[in-house]
Amino acid sequence: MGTRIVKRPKLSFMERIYLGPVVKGLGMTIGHFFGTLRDVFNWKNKKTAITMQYPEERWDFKDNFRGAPALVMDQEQRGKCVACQICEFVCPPKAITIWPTEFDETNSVEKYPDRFEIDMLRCIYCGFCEEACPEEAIFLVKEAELVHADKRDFIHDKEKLYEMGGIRNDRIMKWKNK
Amino acid sequence: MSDNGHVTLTIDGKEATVPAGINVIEAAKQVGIEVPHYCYHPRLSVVGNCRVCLCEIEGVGQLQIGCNTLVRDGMVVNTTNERVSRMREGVMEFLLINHPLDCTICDQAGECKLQDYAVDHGSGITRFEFDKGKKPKNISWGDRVVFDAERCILCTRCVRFLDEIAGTDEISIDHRGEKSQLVVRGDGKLTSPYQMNIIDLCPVGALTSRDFRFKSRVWFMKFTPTIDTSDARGCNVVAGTRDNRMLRMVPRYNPNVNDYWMSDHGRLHYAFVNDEDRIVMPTAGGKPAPYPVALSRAQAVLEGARDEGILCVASSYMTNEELFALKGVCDALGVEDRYFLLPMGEGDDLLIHPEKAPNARGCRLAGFRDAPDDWSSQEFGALLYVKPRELIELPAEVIERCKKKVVFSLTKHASDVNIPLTTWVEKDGTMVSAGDRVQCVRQGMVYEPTLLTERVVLDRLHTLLDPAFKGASTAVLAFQRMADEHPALDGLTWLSVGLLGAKLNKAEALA
Amino acid sequence: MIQETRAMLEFADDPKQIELATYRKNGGYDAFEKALKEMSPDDVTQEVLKSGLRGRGGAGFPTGRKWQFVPKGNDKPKYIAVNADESEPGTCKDRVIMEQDPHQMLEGTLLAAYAVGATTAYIYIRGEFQKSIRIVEDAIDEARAANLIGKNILGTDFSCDIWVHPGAGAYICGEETALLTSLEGNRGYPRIKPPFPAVEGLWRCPTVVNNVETMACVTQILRRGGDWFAGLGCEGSTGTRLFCLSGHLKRPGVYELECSTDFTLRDVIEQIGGGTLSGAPIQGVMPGGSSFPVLRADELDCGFDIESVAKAGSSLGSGAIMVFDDTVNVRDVVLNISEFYSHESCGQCTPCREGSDWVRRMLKKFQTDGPDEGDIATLMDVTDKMDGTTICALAVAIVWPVQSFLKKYPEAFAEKVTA
Amino acid sequence: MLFVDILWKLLEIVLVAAVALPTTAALLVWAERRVSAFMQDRLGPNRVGPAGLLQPIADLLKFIFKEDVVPGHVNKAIYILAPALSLVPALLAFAVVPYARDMAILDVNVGILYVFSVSSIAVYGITLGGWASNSKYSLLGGVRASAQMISYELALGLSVVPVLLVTGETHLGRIVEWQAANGWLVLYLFPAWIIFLVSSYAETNRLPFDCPEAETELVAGYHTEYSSMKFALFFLAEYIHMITASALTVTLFFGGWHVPFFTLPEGGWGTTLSCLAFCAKTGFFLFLFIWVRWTLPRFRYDQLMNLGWKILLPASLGIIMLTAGGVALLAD
Repeated sequence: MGTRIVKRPKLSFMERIYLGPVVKGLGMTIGHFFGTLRDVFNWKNKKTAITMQYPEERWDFKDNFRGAPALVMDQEQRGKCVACQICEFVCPPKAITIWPTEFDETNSVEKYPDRFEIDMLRCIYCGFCEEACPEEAIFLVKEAELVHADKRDFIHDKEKLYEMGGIRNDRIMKWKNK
Repeated sequence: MSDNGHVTLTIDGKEATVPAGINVIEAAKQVGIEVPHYCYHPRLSVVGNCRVCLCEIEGVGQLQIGCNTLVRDGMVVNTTNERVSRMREGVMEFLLINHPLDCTICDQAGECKLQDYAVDHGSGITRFEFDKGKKPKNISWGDRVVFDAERCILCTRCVRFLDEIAGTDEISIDHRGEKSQLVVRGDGKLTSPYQMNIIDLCPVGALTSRDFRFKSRVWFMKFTPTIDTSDARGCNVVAGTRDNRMLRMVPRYNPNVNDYWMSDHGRLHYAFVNDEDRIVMPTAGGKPAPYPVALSRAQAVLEGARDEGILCVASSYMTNEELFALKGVCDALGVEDRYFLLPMGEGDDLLIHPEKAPNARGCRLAGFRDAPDDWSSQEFGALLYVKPRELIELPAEVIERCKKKVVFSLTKHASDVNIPLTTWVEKDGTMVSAGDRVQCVRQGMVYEPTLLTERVVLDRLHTLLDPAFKGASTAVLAFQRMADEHPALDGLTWLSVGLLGAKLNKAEALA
Repeated sequence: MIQETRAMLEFADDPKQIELATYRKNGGYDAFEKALKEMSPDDVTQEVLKSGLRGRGGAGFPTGRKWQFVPKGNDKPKYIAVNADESEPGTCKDRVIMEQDPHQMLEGTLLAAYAVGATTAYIYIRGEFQKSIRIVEDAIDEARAANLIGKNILGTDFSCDIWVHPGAGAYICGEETALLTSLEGNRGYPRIKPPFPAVEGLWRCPTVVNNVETMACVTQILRRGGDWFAGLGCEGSTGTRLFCLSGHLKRPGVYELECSTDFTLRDVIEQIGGGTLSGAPIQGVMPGGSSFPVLRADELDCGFDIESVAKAGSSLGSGAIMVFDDTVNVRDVVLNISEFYSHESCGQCTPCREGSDWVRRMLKKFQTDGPDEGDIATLMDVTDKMDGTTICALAVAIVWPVQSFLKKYPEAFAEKVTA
Repeated sequence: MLFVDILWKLLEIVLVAAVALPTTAALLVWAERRVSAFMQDRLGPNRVGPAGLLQPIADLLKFIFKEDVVPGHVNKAIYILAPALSLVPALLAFAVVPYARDMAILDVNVGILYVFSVSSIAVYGITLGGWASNSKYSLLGGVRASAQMISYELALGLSVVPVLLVTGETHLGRIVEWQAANGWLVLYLFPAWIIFLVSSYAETNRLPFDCPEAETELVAGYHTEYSSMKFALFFLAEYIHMITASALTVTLFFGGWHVPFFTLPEGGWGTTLSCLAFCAKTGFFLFLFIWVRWTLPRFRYDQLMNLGWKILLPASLGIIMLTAGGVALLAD
């Protein structure tokens, strides 16, 4: 490694006096200043301000947005989860815990989660659970703002998860054709 | 060349010398090649209906099934070439076309041969575009076995097990062709005391255990090789635990004891391990006390009763190490009356043993005497009692005749000092099973982190009584110390006992 | 003009032939008596070997060789099982013998029992053949009364009893090992071979399983001599055979013919069967029953013997020559065949149990909708994987006709069916 | 002096020092955040009150309610004294500024000298704050502040000398009146104004000369260890310094309360208008402070010293010579 000497460009007098660029810089910032000011007064409907006014304006999440995981129900409002525990297995931070149980013998579907908990303080929104779910029962919904005053509220239980997930119209229906 | 009843053959280019009379699957196993199979089982007759063990035998035109092809000298077997794998892929495809996509709710998932072979030998895609066949699901075959006809691949292992091993011949096949379905004769409920073995035998999830059903996926579980302690047979088992709770036991192959099987009674004999009522802290005078407090109280009780005599009653559920630790305590106190309790029941010719406790022989080895049928009306200053976990108890009047009591028990027991017991899956140790075999139990879980095993507790008590005494730090060392002391264990080491157990040296000493 | 050579059917047209007296008057049981008194068991086997008789059940295994496989000097009892479970579509020859000349079969059975040293013979008759069962049972009673069956037959040391066992209606019980399992009282499941029945058959004892027609041939061989039998027909297909002509023919029926390379399969169909009933051109022929490959109309000019037909790509099998003219839809034919076999699959081996039904469903789809792209290749691959991967040959009985129909009538499966 | 006059003076002091200046400073904080946001295409705080105008009050509440941490390792007395020492001179300096026609809290002859002497004290607050915090960041910030202020004090002082030369006055009110009569001084002394402006930025520790704070190097410089109201006092002091500096610039170079091309009416209305004119001009320079801050990057410390000693000092000396020469020539 040799040393390379970088030659500094020789500055002209005007450059050295520095005032010119200062004025230029001031011109630029004031331009933006007035641009944004114009936005505030809604003048000419041209947008300079790029920031979003969050609670009023919200980001339009894309469909593949990875928000909080939630459980979904089929068209007949029955939970799709069969408590196979694969999500529990793949979950990298071990945020998911499932307690499976079974229906009585007369039911066409044998297994369902008795309790299903996702600890949102552990969840890293990786989407592995959605990826792994063979029943298409767990999805990362567009819910990203989880605010609770109590830590325990961050453990989403089955009811909360189904409430968040809602109904999903889908081909896969474990209750049908069984 | 063949000699001494051995033949030499080539399997996948590997030369192997194997005993004559075995089949290609077993021969391949000996050279470390796994030939997939469903219907074949080493202890059941060969029916050759799954067709997944197809191998190419050079010189034979058609592919042959490995289970029904006996090795011959000079035979050249291919188990993996293109022709074999194509046909095997075909068989896997046939097996899977009508198999329901139940892996999500199937208890077998994770230890399912169909999954394993589908990954290893299947094509990974399906060309079957029709609706899968429908068969009844979730059929109860009595209160232990649940049957799912859709998942069944009709390997007939269960049929043959009940016919050939258990001898009850309860299952048969109804209908034919793709409608074939297993049925249980009579009222559709199994009666065999060995029926749950068919759950292990079932290579797929068609037969599941009512007891273990949906409790846990197997990949979350921890498996510990240990033995069954429901009777003196000491069937080798694998105990499955999760989150420090015992979930199931399945038999572990040991040709000298239980082969591949175990009785249902032994298999279901673990509920007390997870019992919520178990005590997790010693009590002294009815109040919770940490171990040191409880032990010094026990020391005071026992030493105070030395003159009036102490009755020591051991449990035949204890390990040898614990029994020797108890023996040490008795020696230090000069206890004369040392007995143990042994529950008896019914036995059969196969695996069920009439002695319903695992270690009566160990008790005798440690110098405890069988409890008399009628206890003398002698009064004692103190009772040192390790309570057997079930089936048998010391008669109440005997307990009453002792002024003070130090009791080890699983659940609460009225006494001056009550010390919690641990179960056999919570500790390492050895037991002496029927046939005078020394076998190991191994720790698979911890019921409560604060619990100490009886061996440690008794050794500490011994140290309190005799400050010169120093207990062994681990069960392995305790066993070694015991083996050095006792002629019947002479020459045995923890390693030589190993997974399959070892015979006692001087068995007659125990008779 | 091809002529029938009647040996087995010589007296079949006589309704009295089923009676022992008539049968004896026509020379019946003479050969048996002669063999019993003058020949050793080995001589009988040698005579059959000399005749070149091949099993008439379809596989064509030399009968004498099969008998030789029975281990000698074994103190286990030995058995004869006569396979009269004639269930193959298109085959109806055994029934003719049983119903019109039952003693001929019984005599052959006794000869075979004498040759291998068996003391018991079972005739496993298809359950639906109620008339055959009755006639054969009557014939056995008559023969037993005449001391031709039973203890110390005709005053010799040889004892042999014959029992009729009606089947319960499963096609698979015509397979020899399944027949034995069924005889034992179990589900008619074929068994894995080895061990072969001749070594370990009925109740794990040596057992010879032969077809009804084979037994009738044995009678003829011993009656007229092995040389006479070998002199009929042609090399590899000696003696006479019963052929069941069926399908769209003017004169369907059972005919006793010699095999020959001098005339062709087409000649037989046209001269014996009289050509198609409607006069429409022949579309295809299944020369060995429904379980063997089909021959197109232009492939019929092959010699009329086992080797020639095999060279043409099919087999004479059990001699059931089924002819269909061009008025039928090939898709219906092949679907019908696959429906039969998938219905009759015993369900033991995976490829047959699952594959037969899959094939049936694919062919059903071909028939109603026509194949999608790649379907034909899938079907060929699936049937390939059923071929030779099962215990018995029932899977093959699906594979061969289906594959041959797909290969030989590609135009019939070329396009989708439009409503 | 009449009792009423004393009362009036006291009221004036209270109004200016306790109401007007802090309020302006608070508004300035708000303006700083809004303007900087606008220049960065953001909107800035607009939640509290209309257009976020109540944000400074929210900030103040926050400062009040925050925990007042006094680190254990500080020199407690000086640590507490320093913020006050920083704020008081800023308020004092404003006393002589004529914020309207004939209006100033303190009417002294040597106004300009008073300003320099008082504002020089401000450096103690910062230096002592830095030193008393007993932390390396704070100490470095304090050292830098004292060195920087001493350096630029020179240029600042020298750049005012031409004003004195031209007007011949040290009374700020009369300097303004001179300008009202003869035209704004910036027209005569443009280079001196430039030097004054640059130096005043340096004196108030504003960008591009905020080396004493220099977040990226010194965390927060001299007030690293300060929190709650003590930090708020430093904060306030900085903004009041800005106001004072702007007011002085207006007074010395931009005609103070004078409105060009317009004759102020006599009486109360004229005074009010003059005050508004003064406020408007000061407002512009305050805006300039903010504007410059969000435009120019911070000088490196050696560049800062170079600029002060090697350029501004000689330049201001040169300007004095020229002005003196010019005044001498024109006087003749």
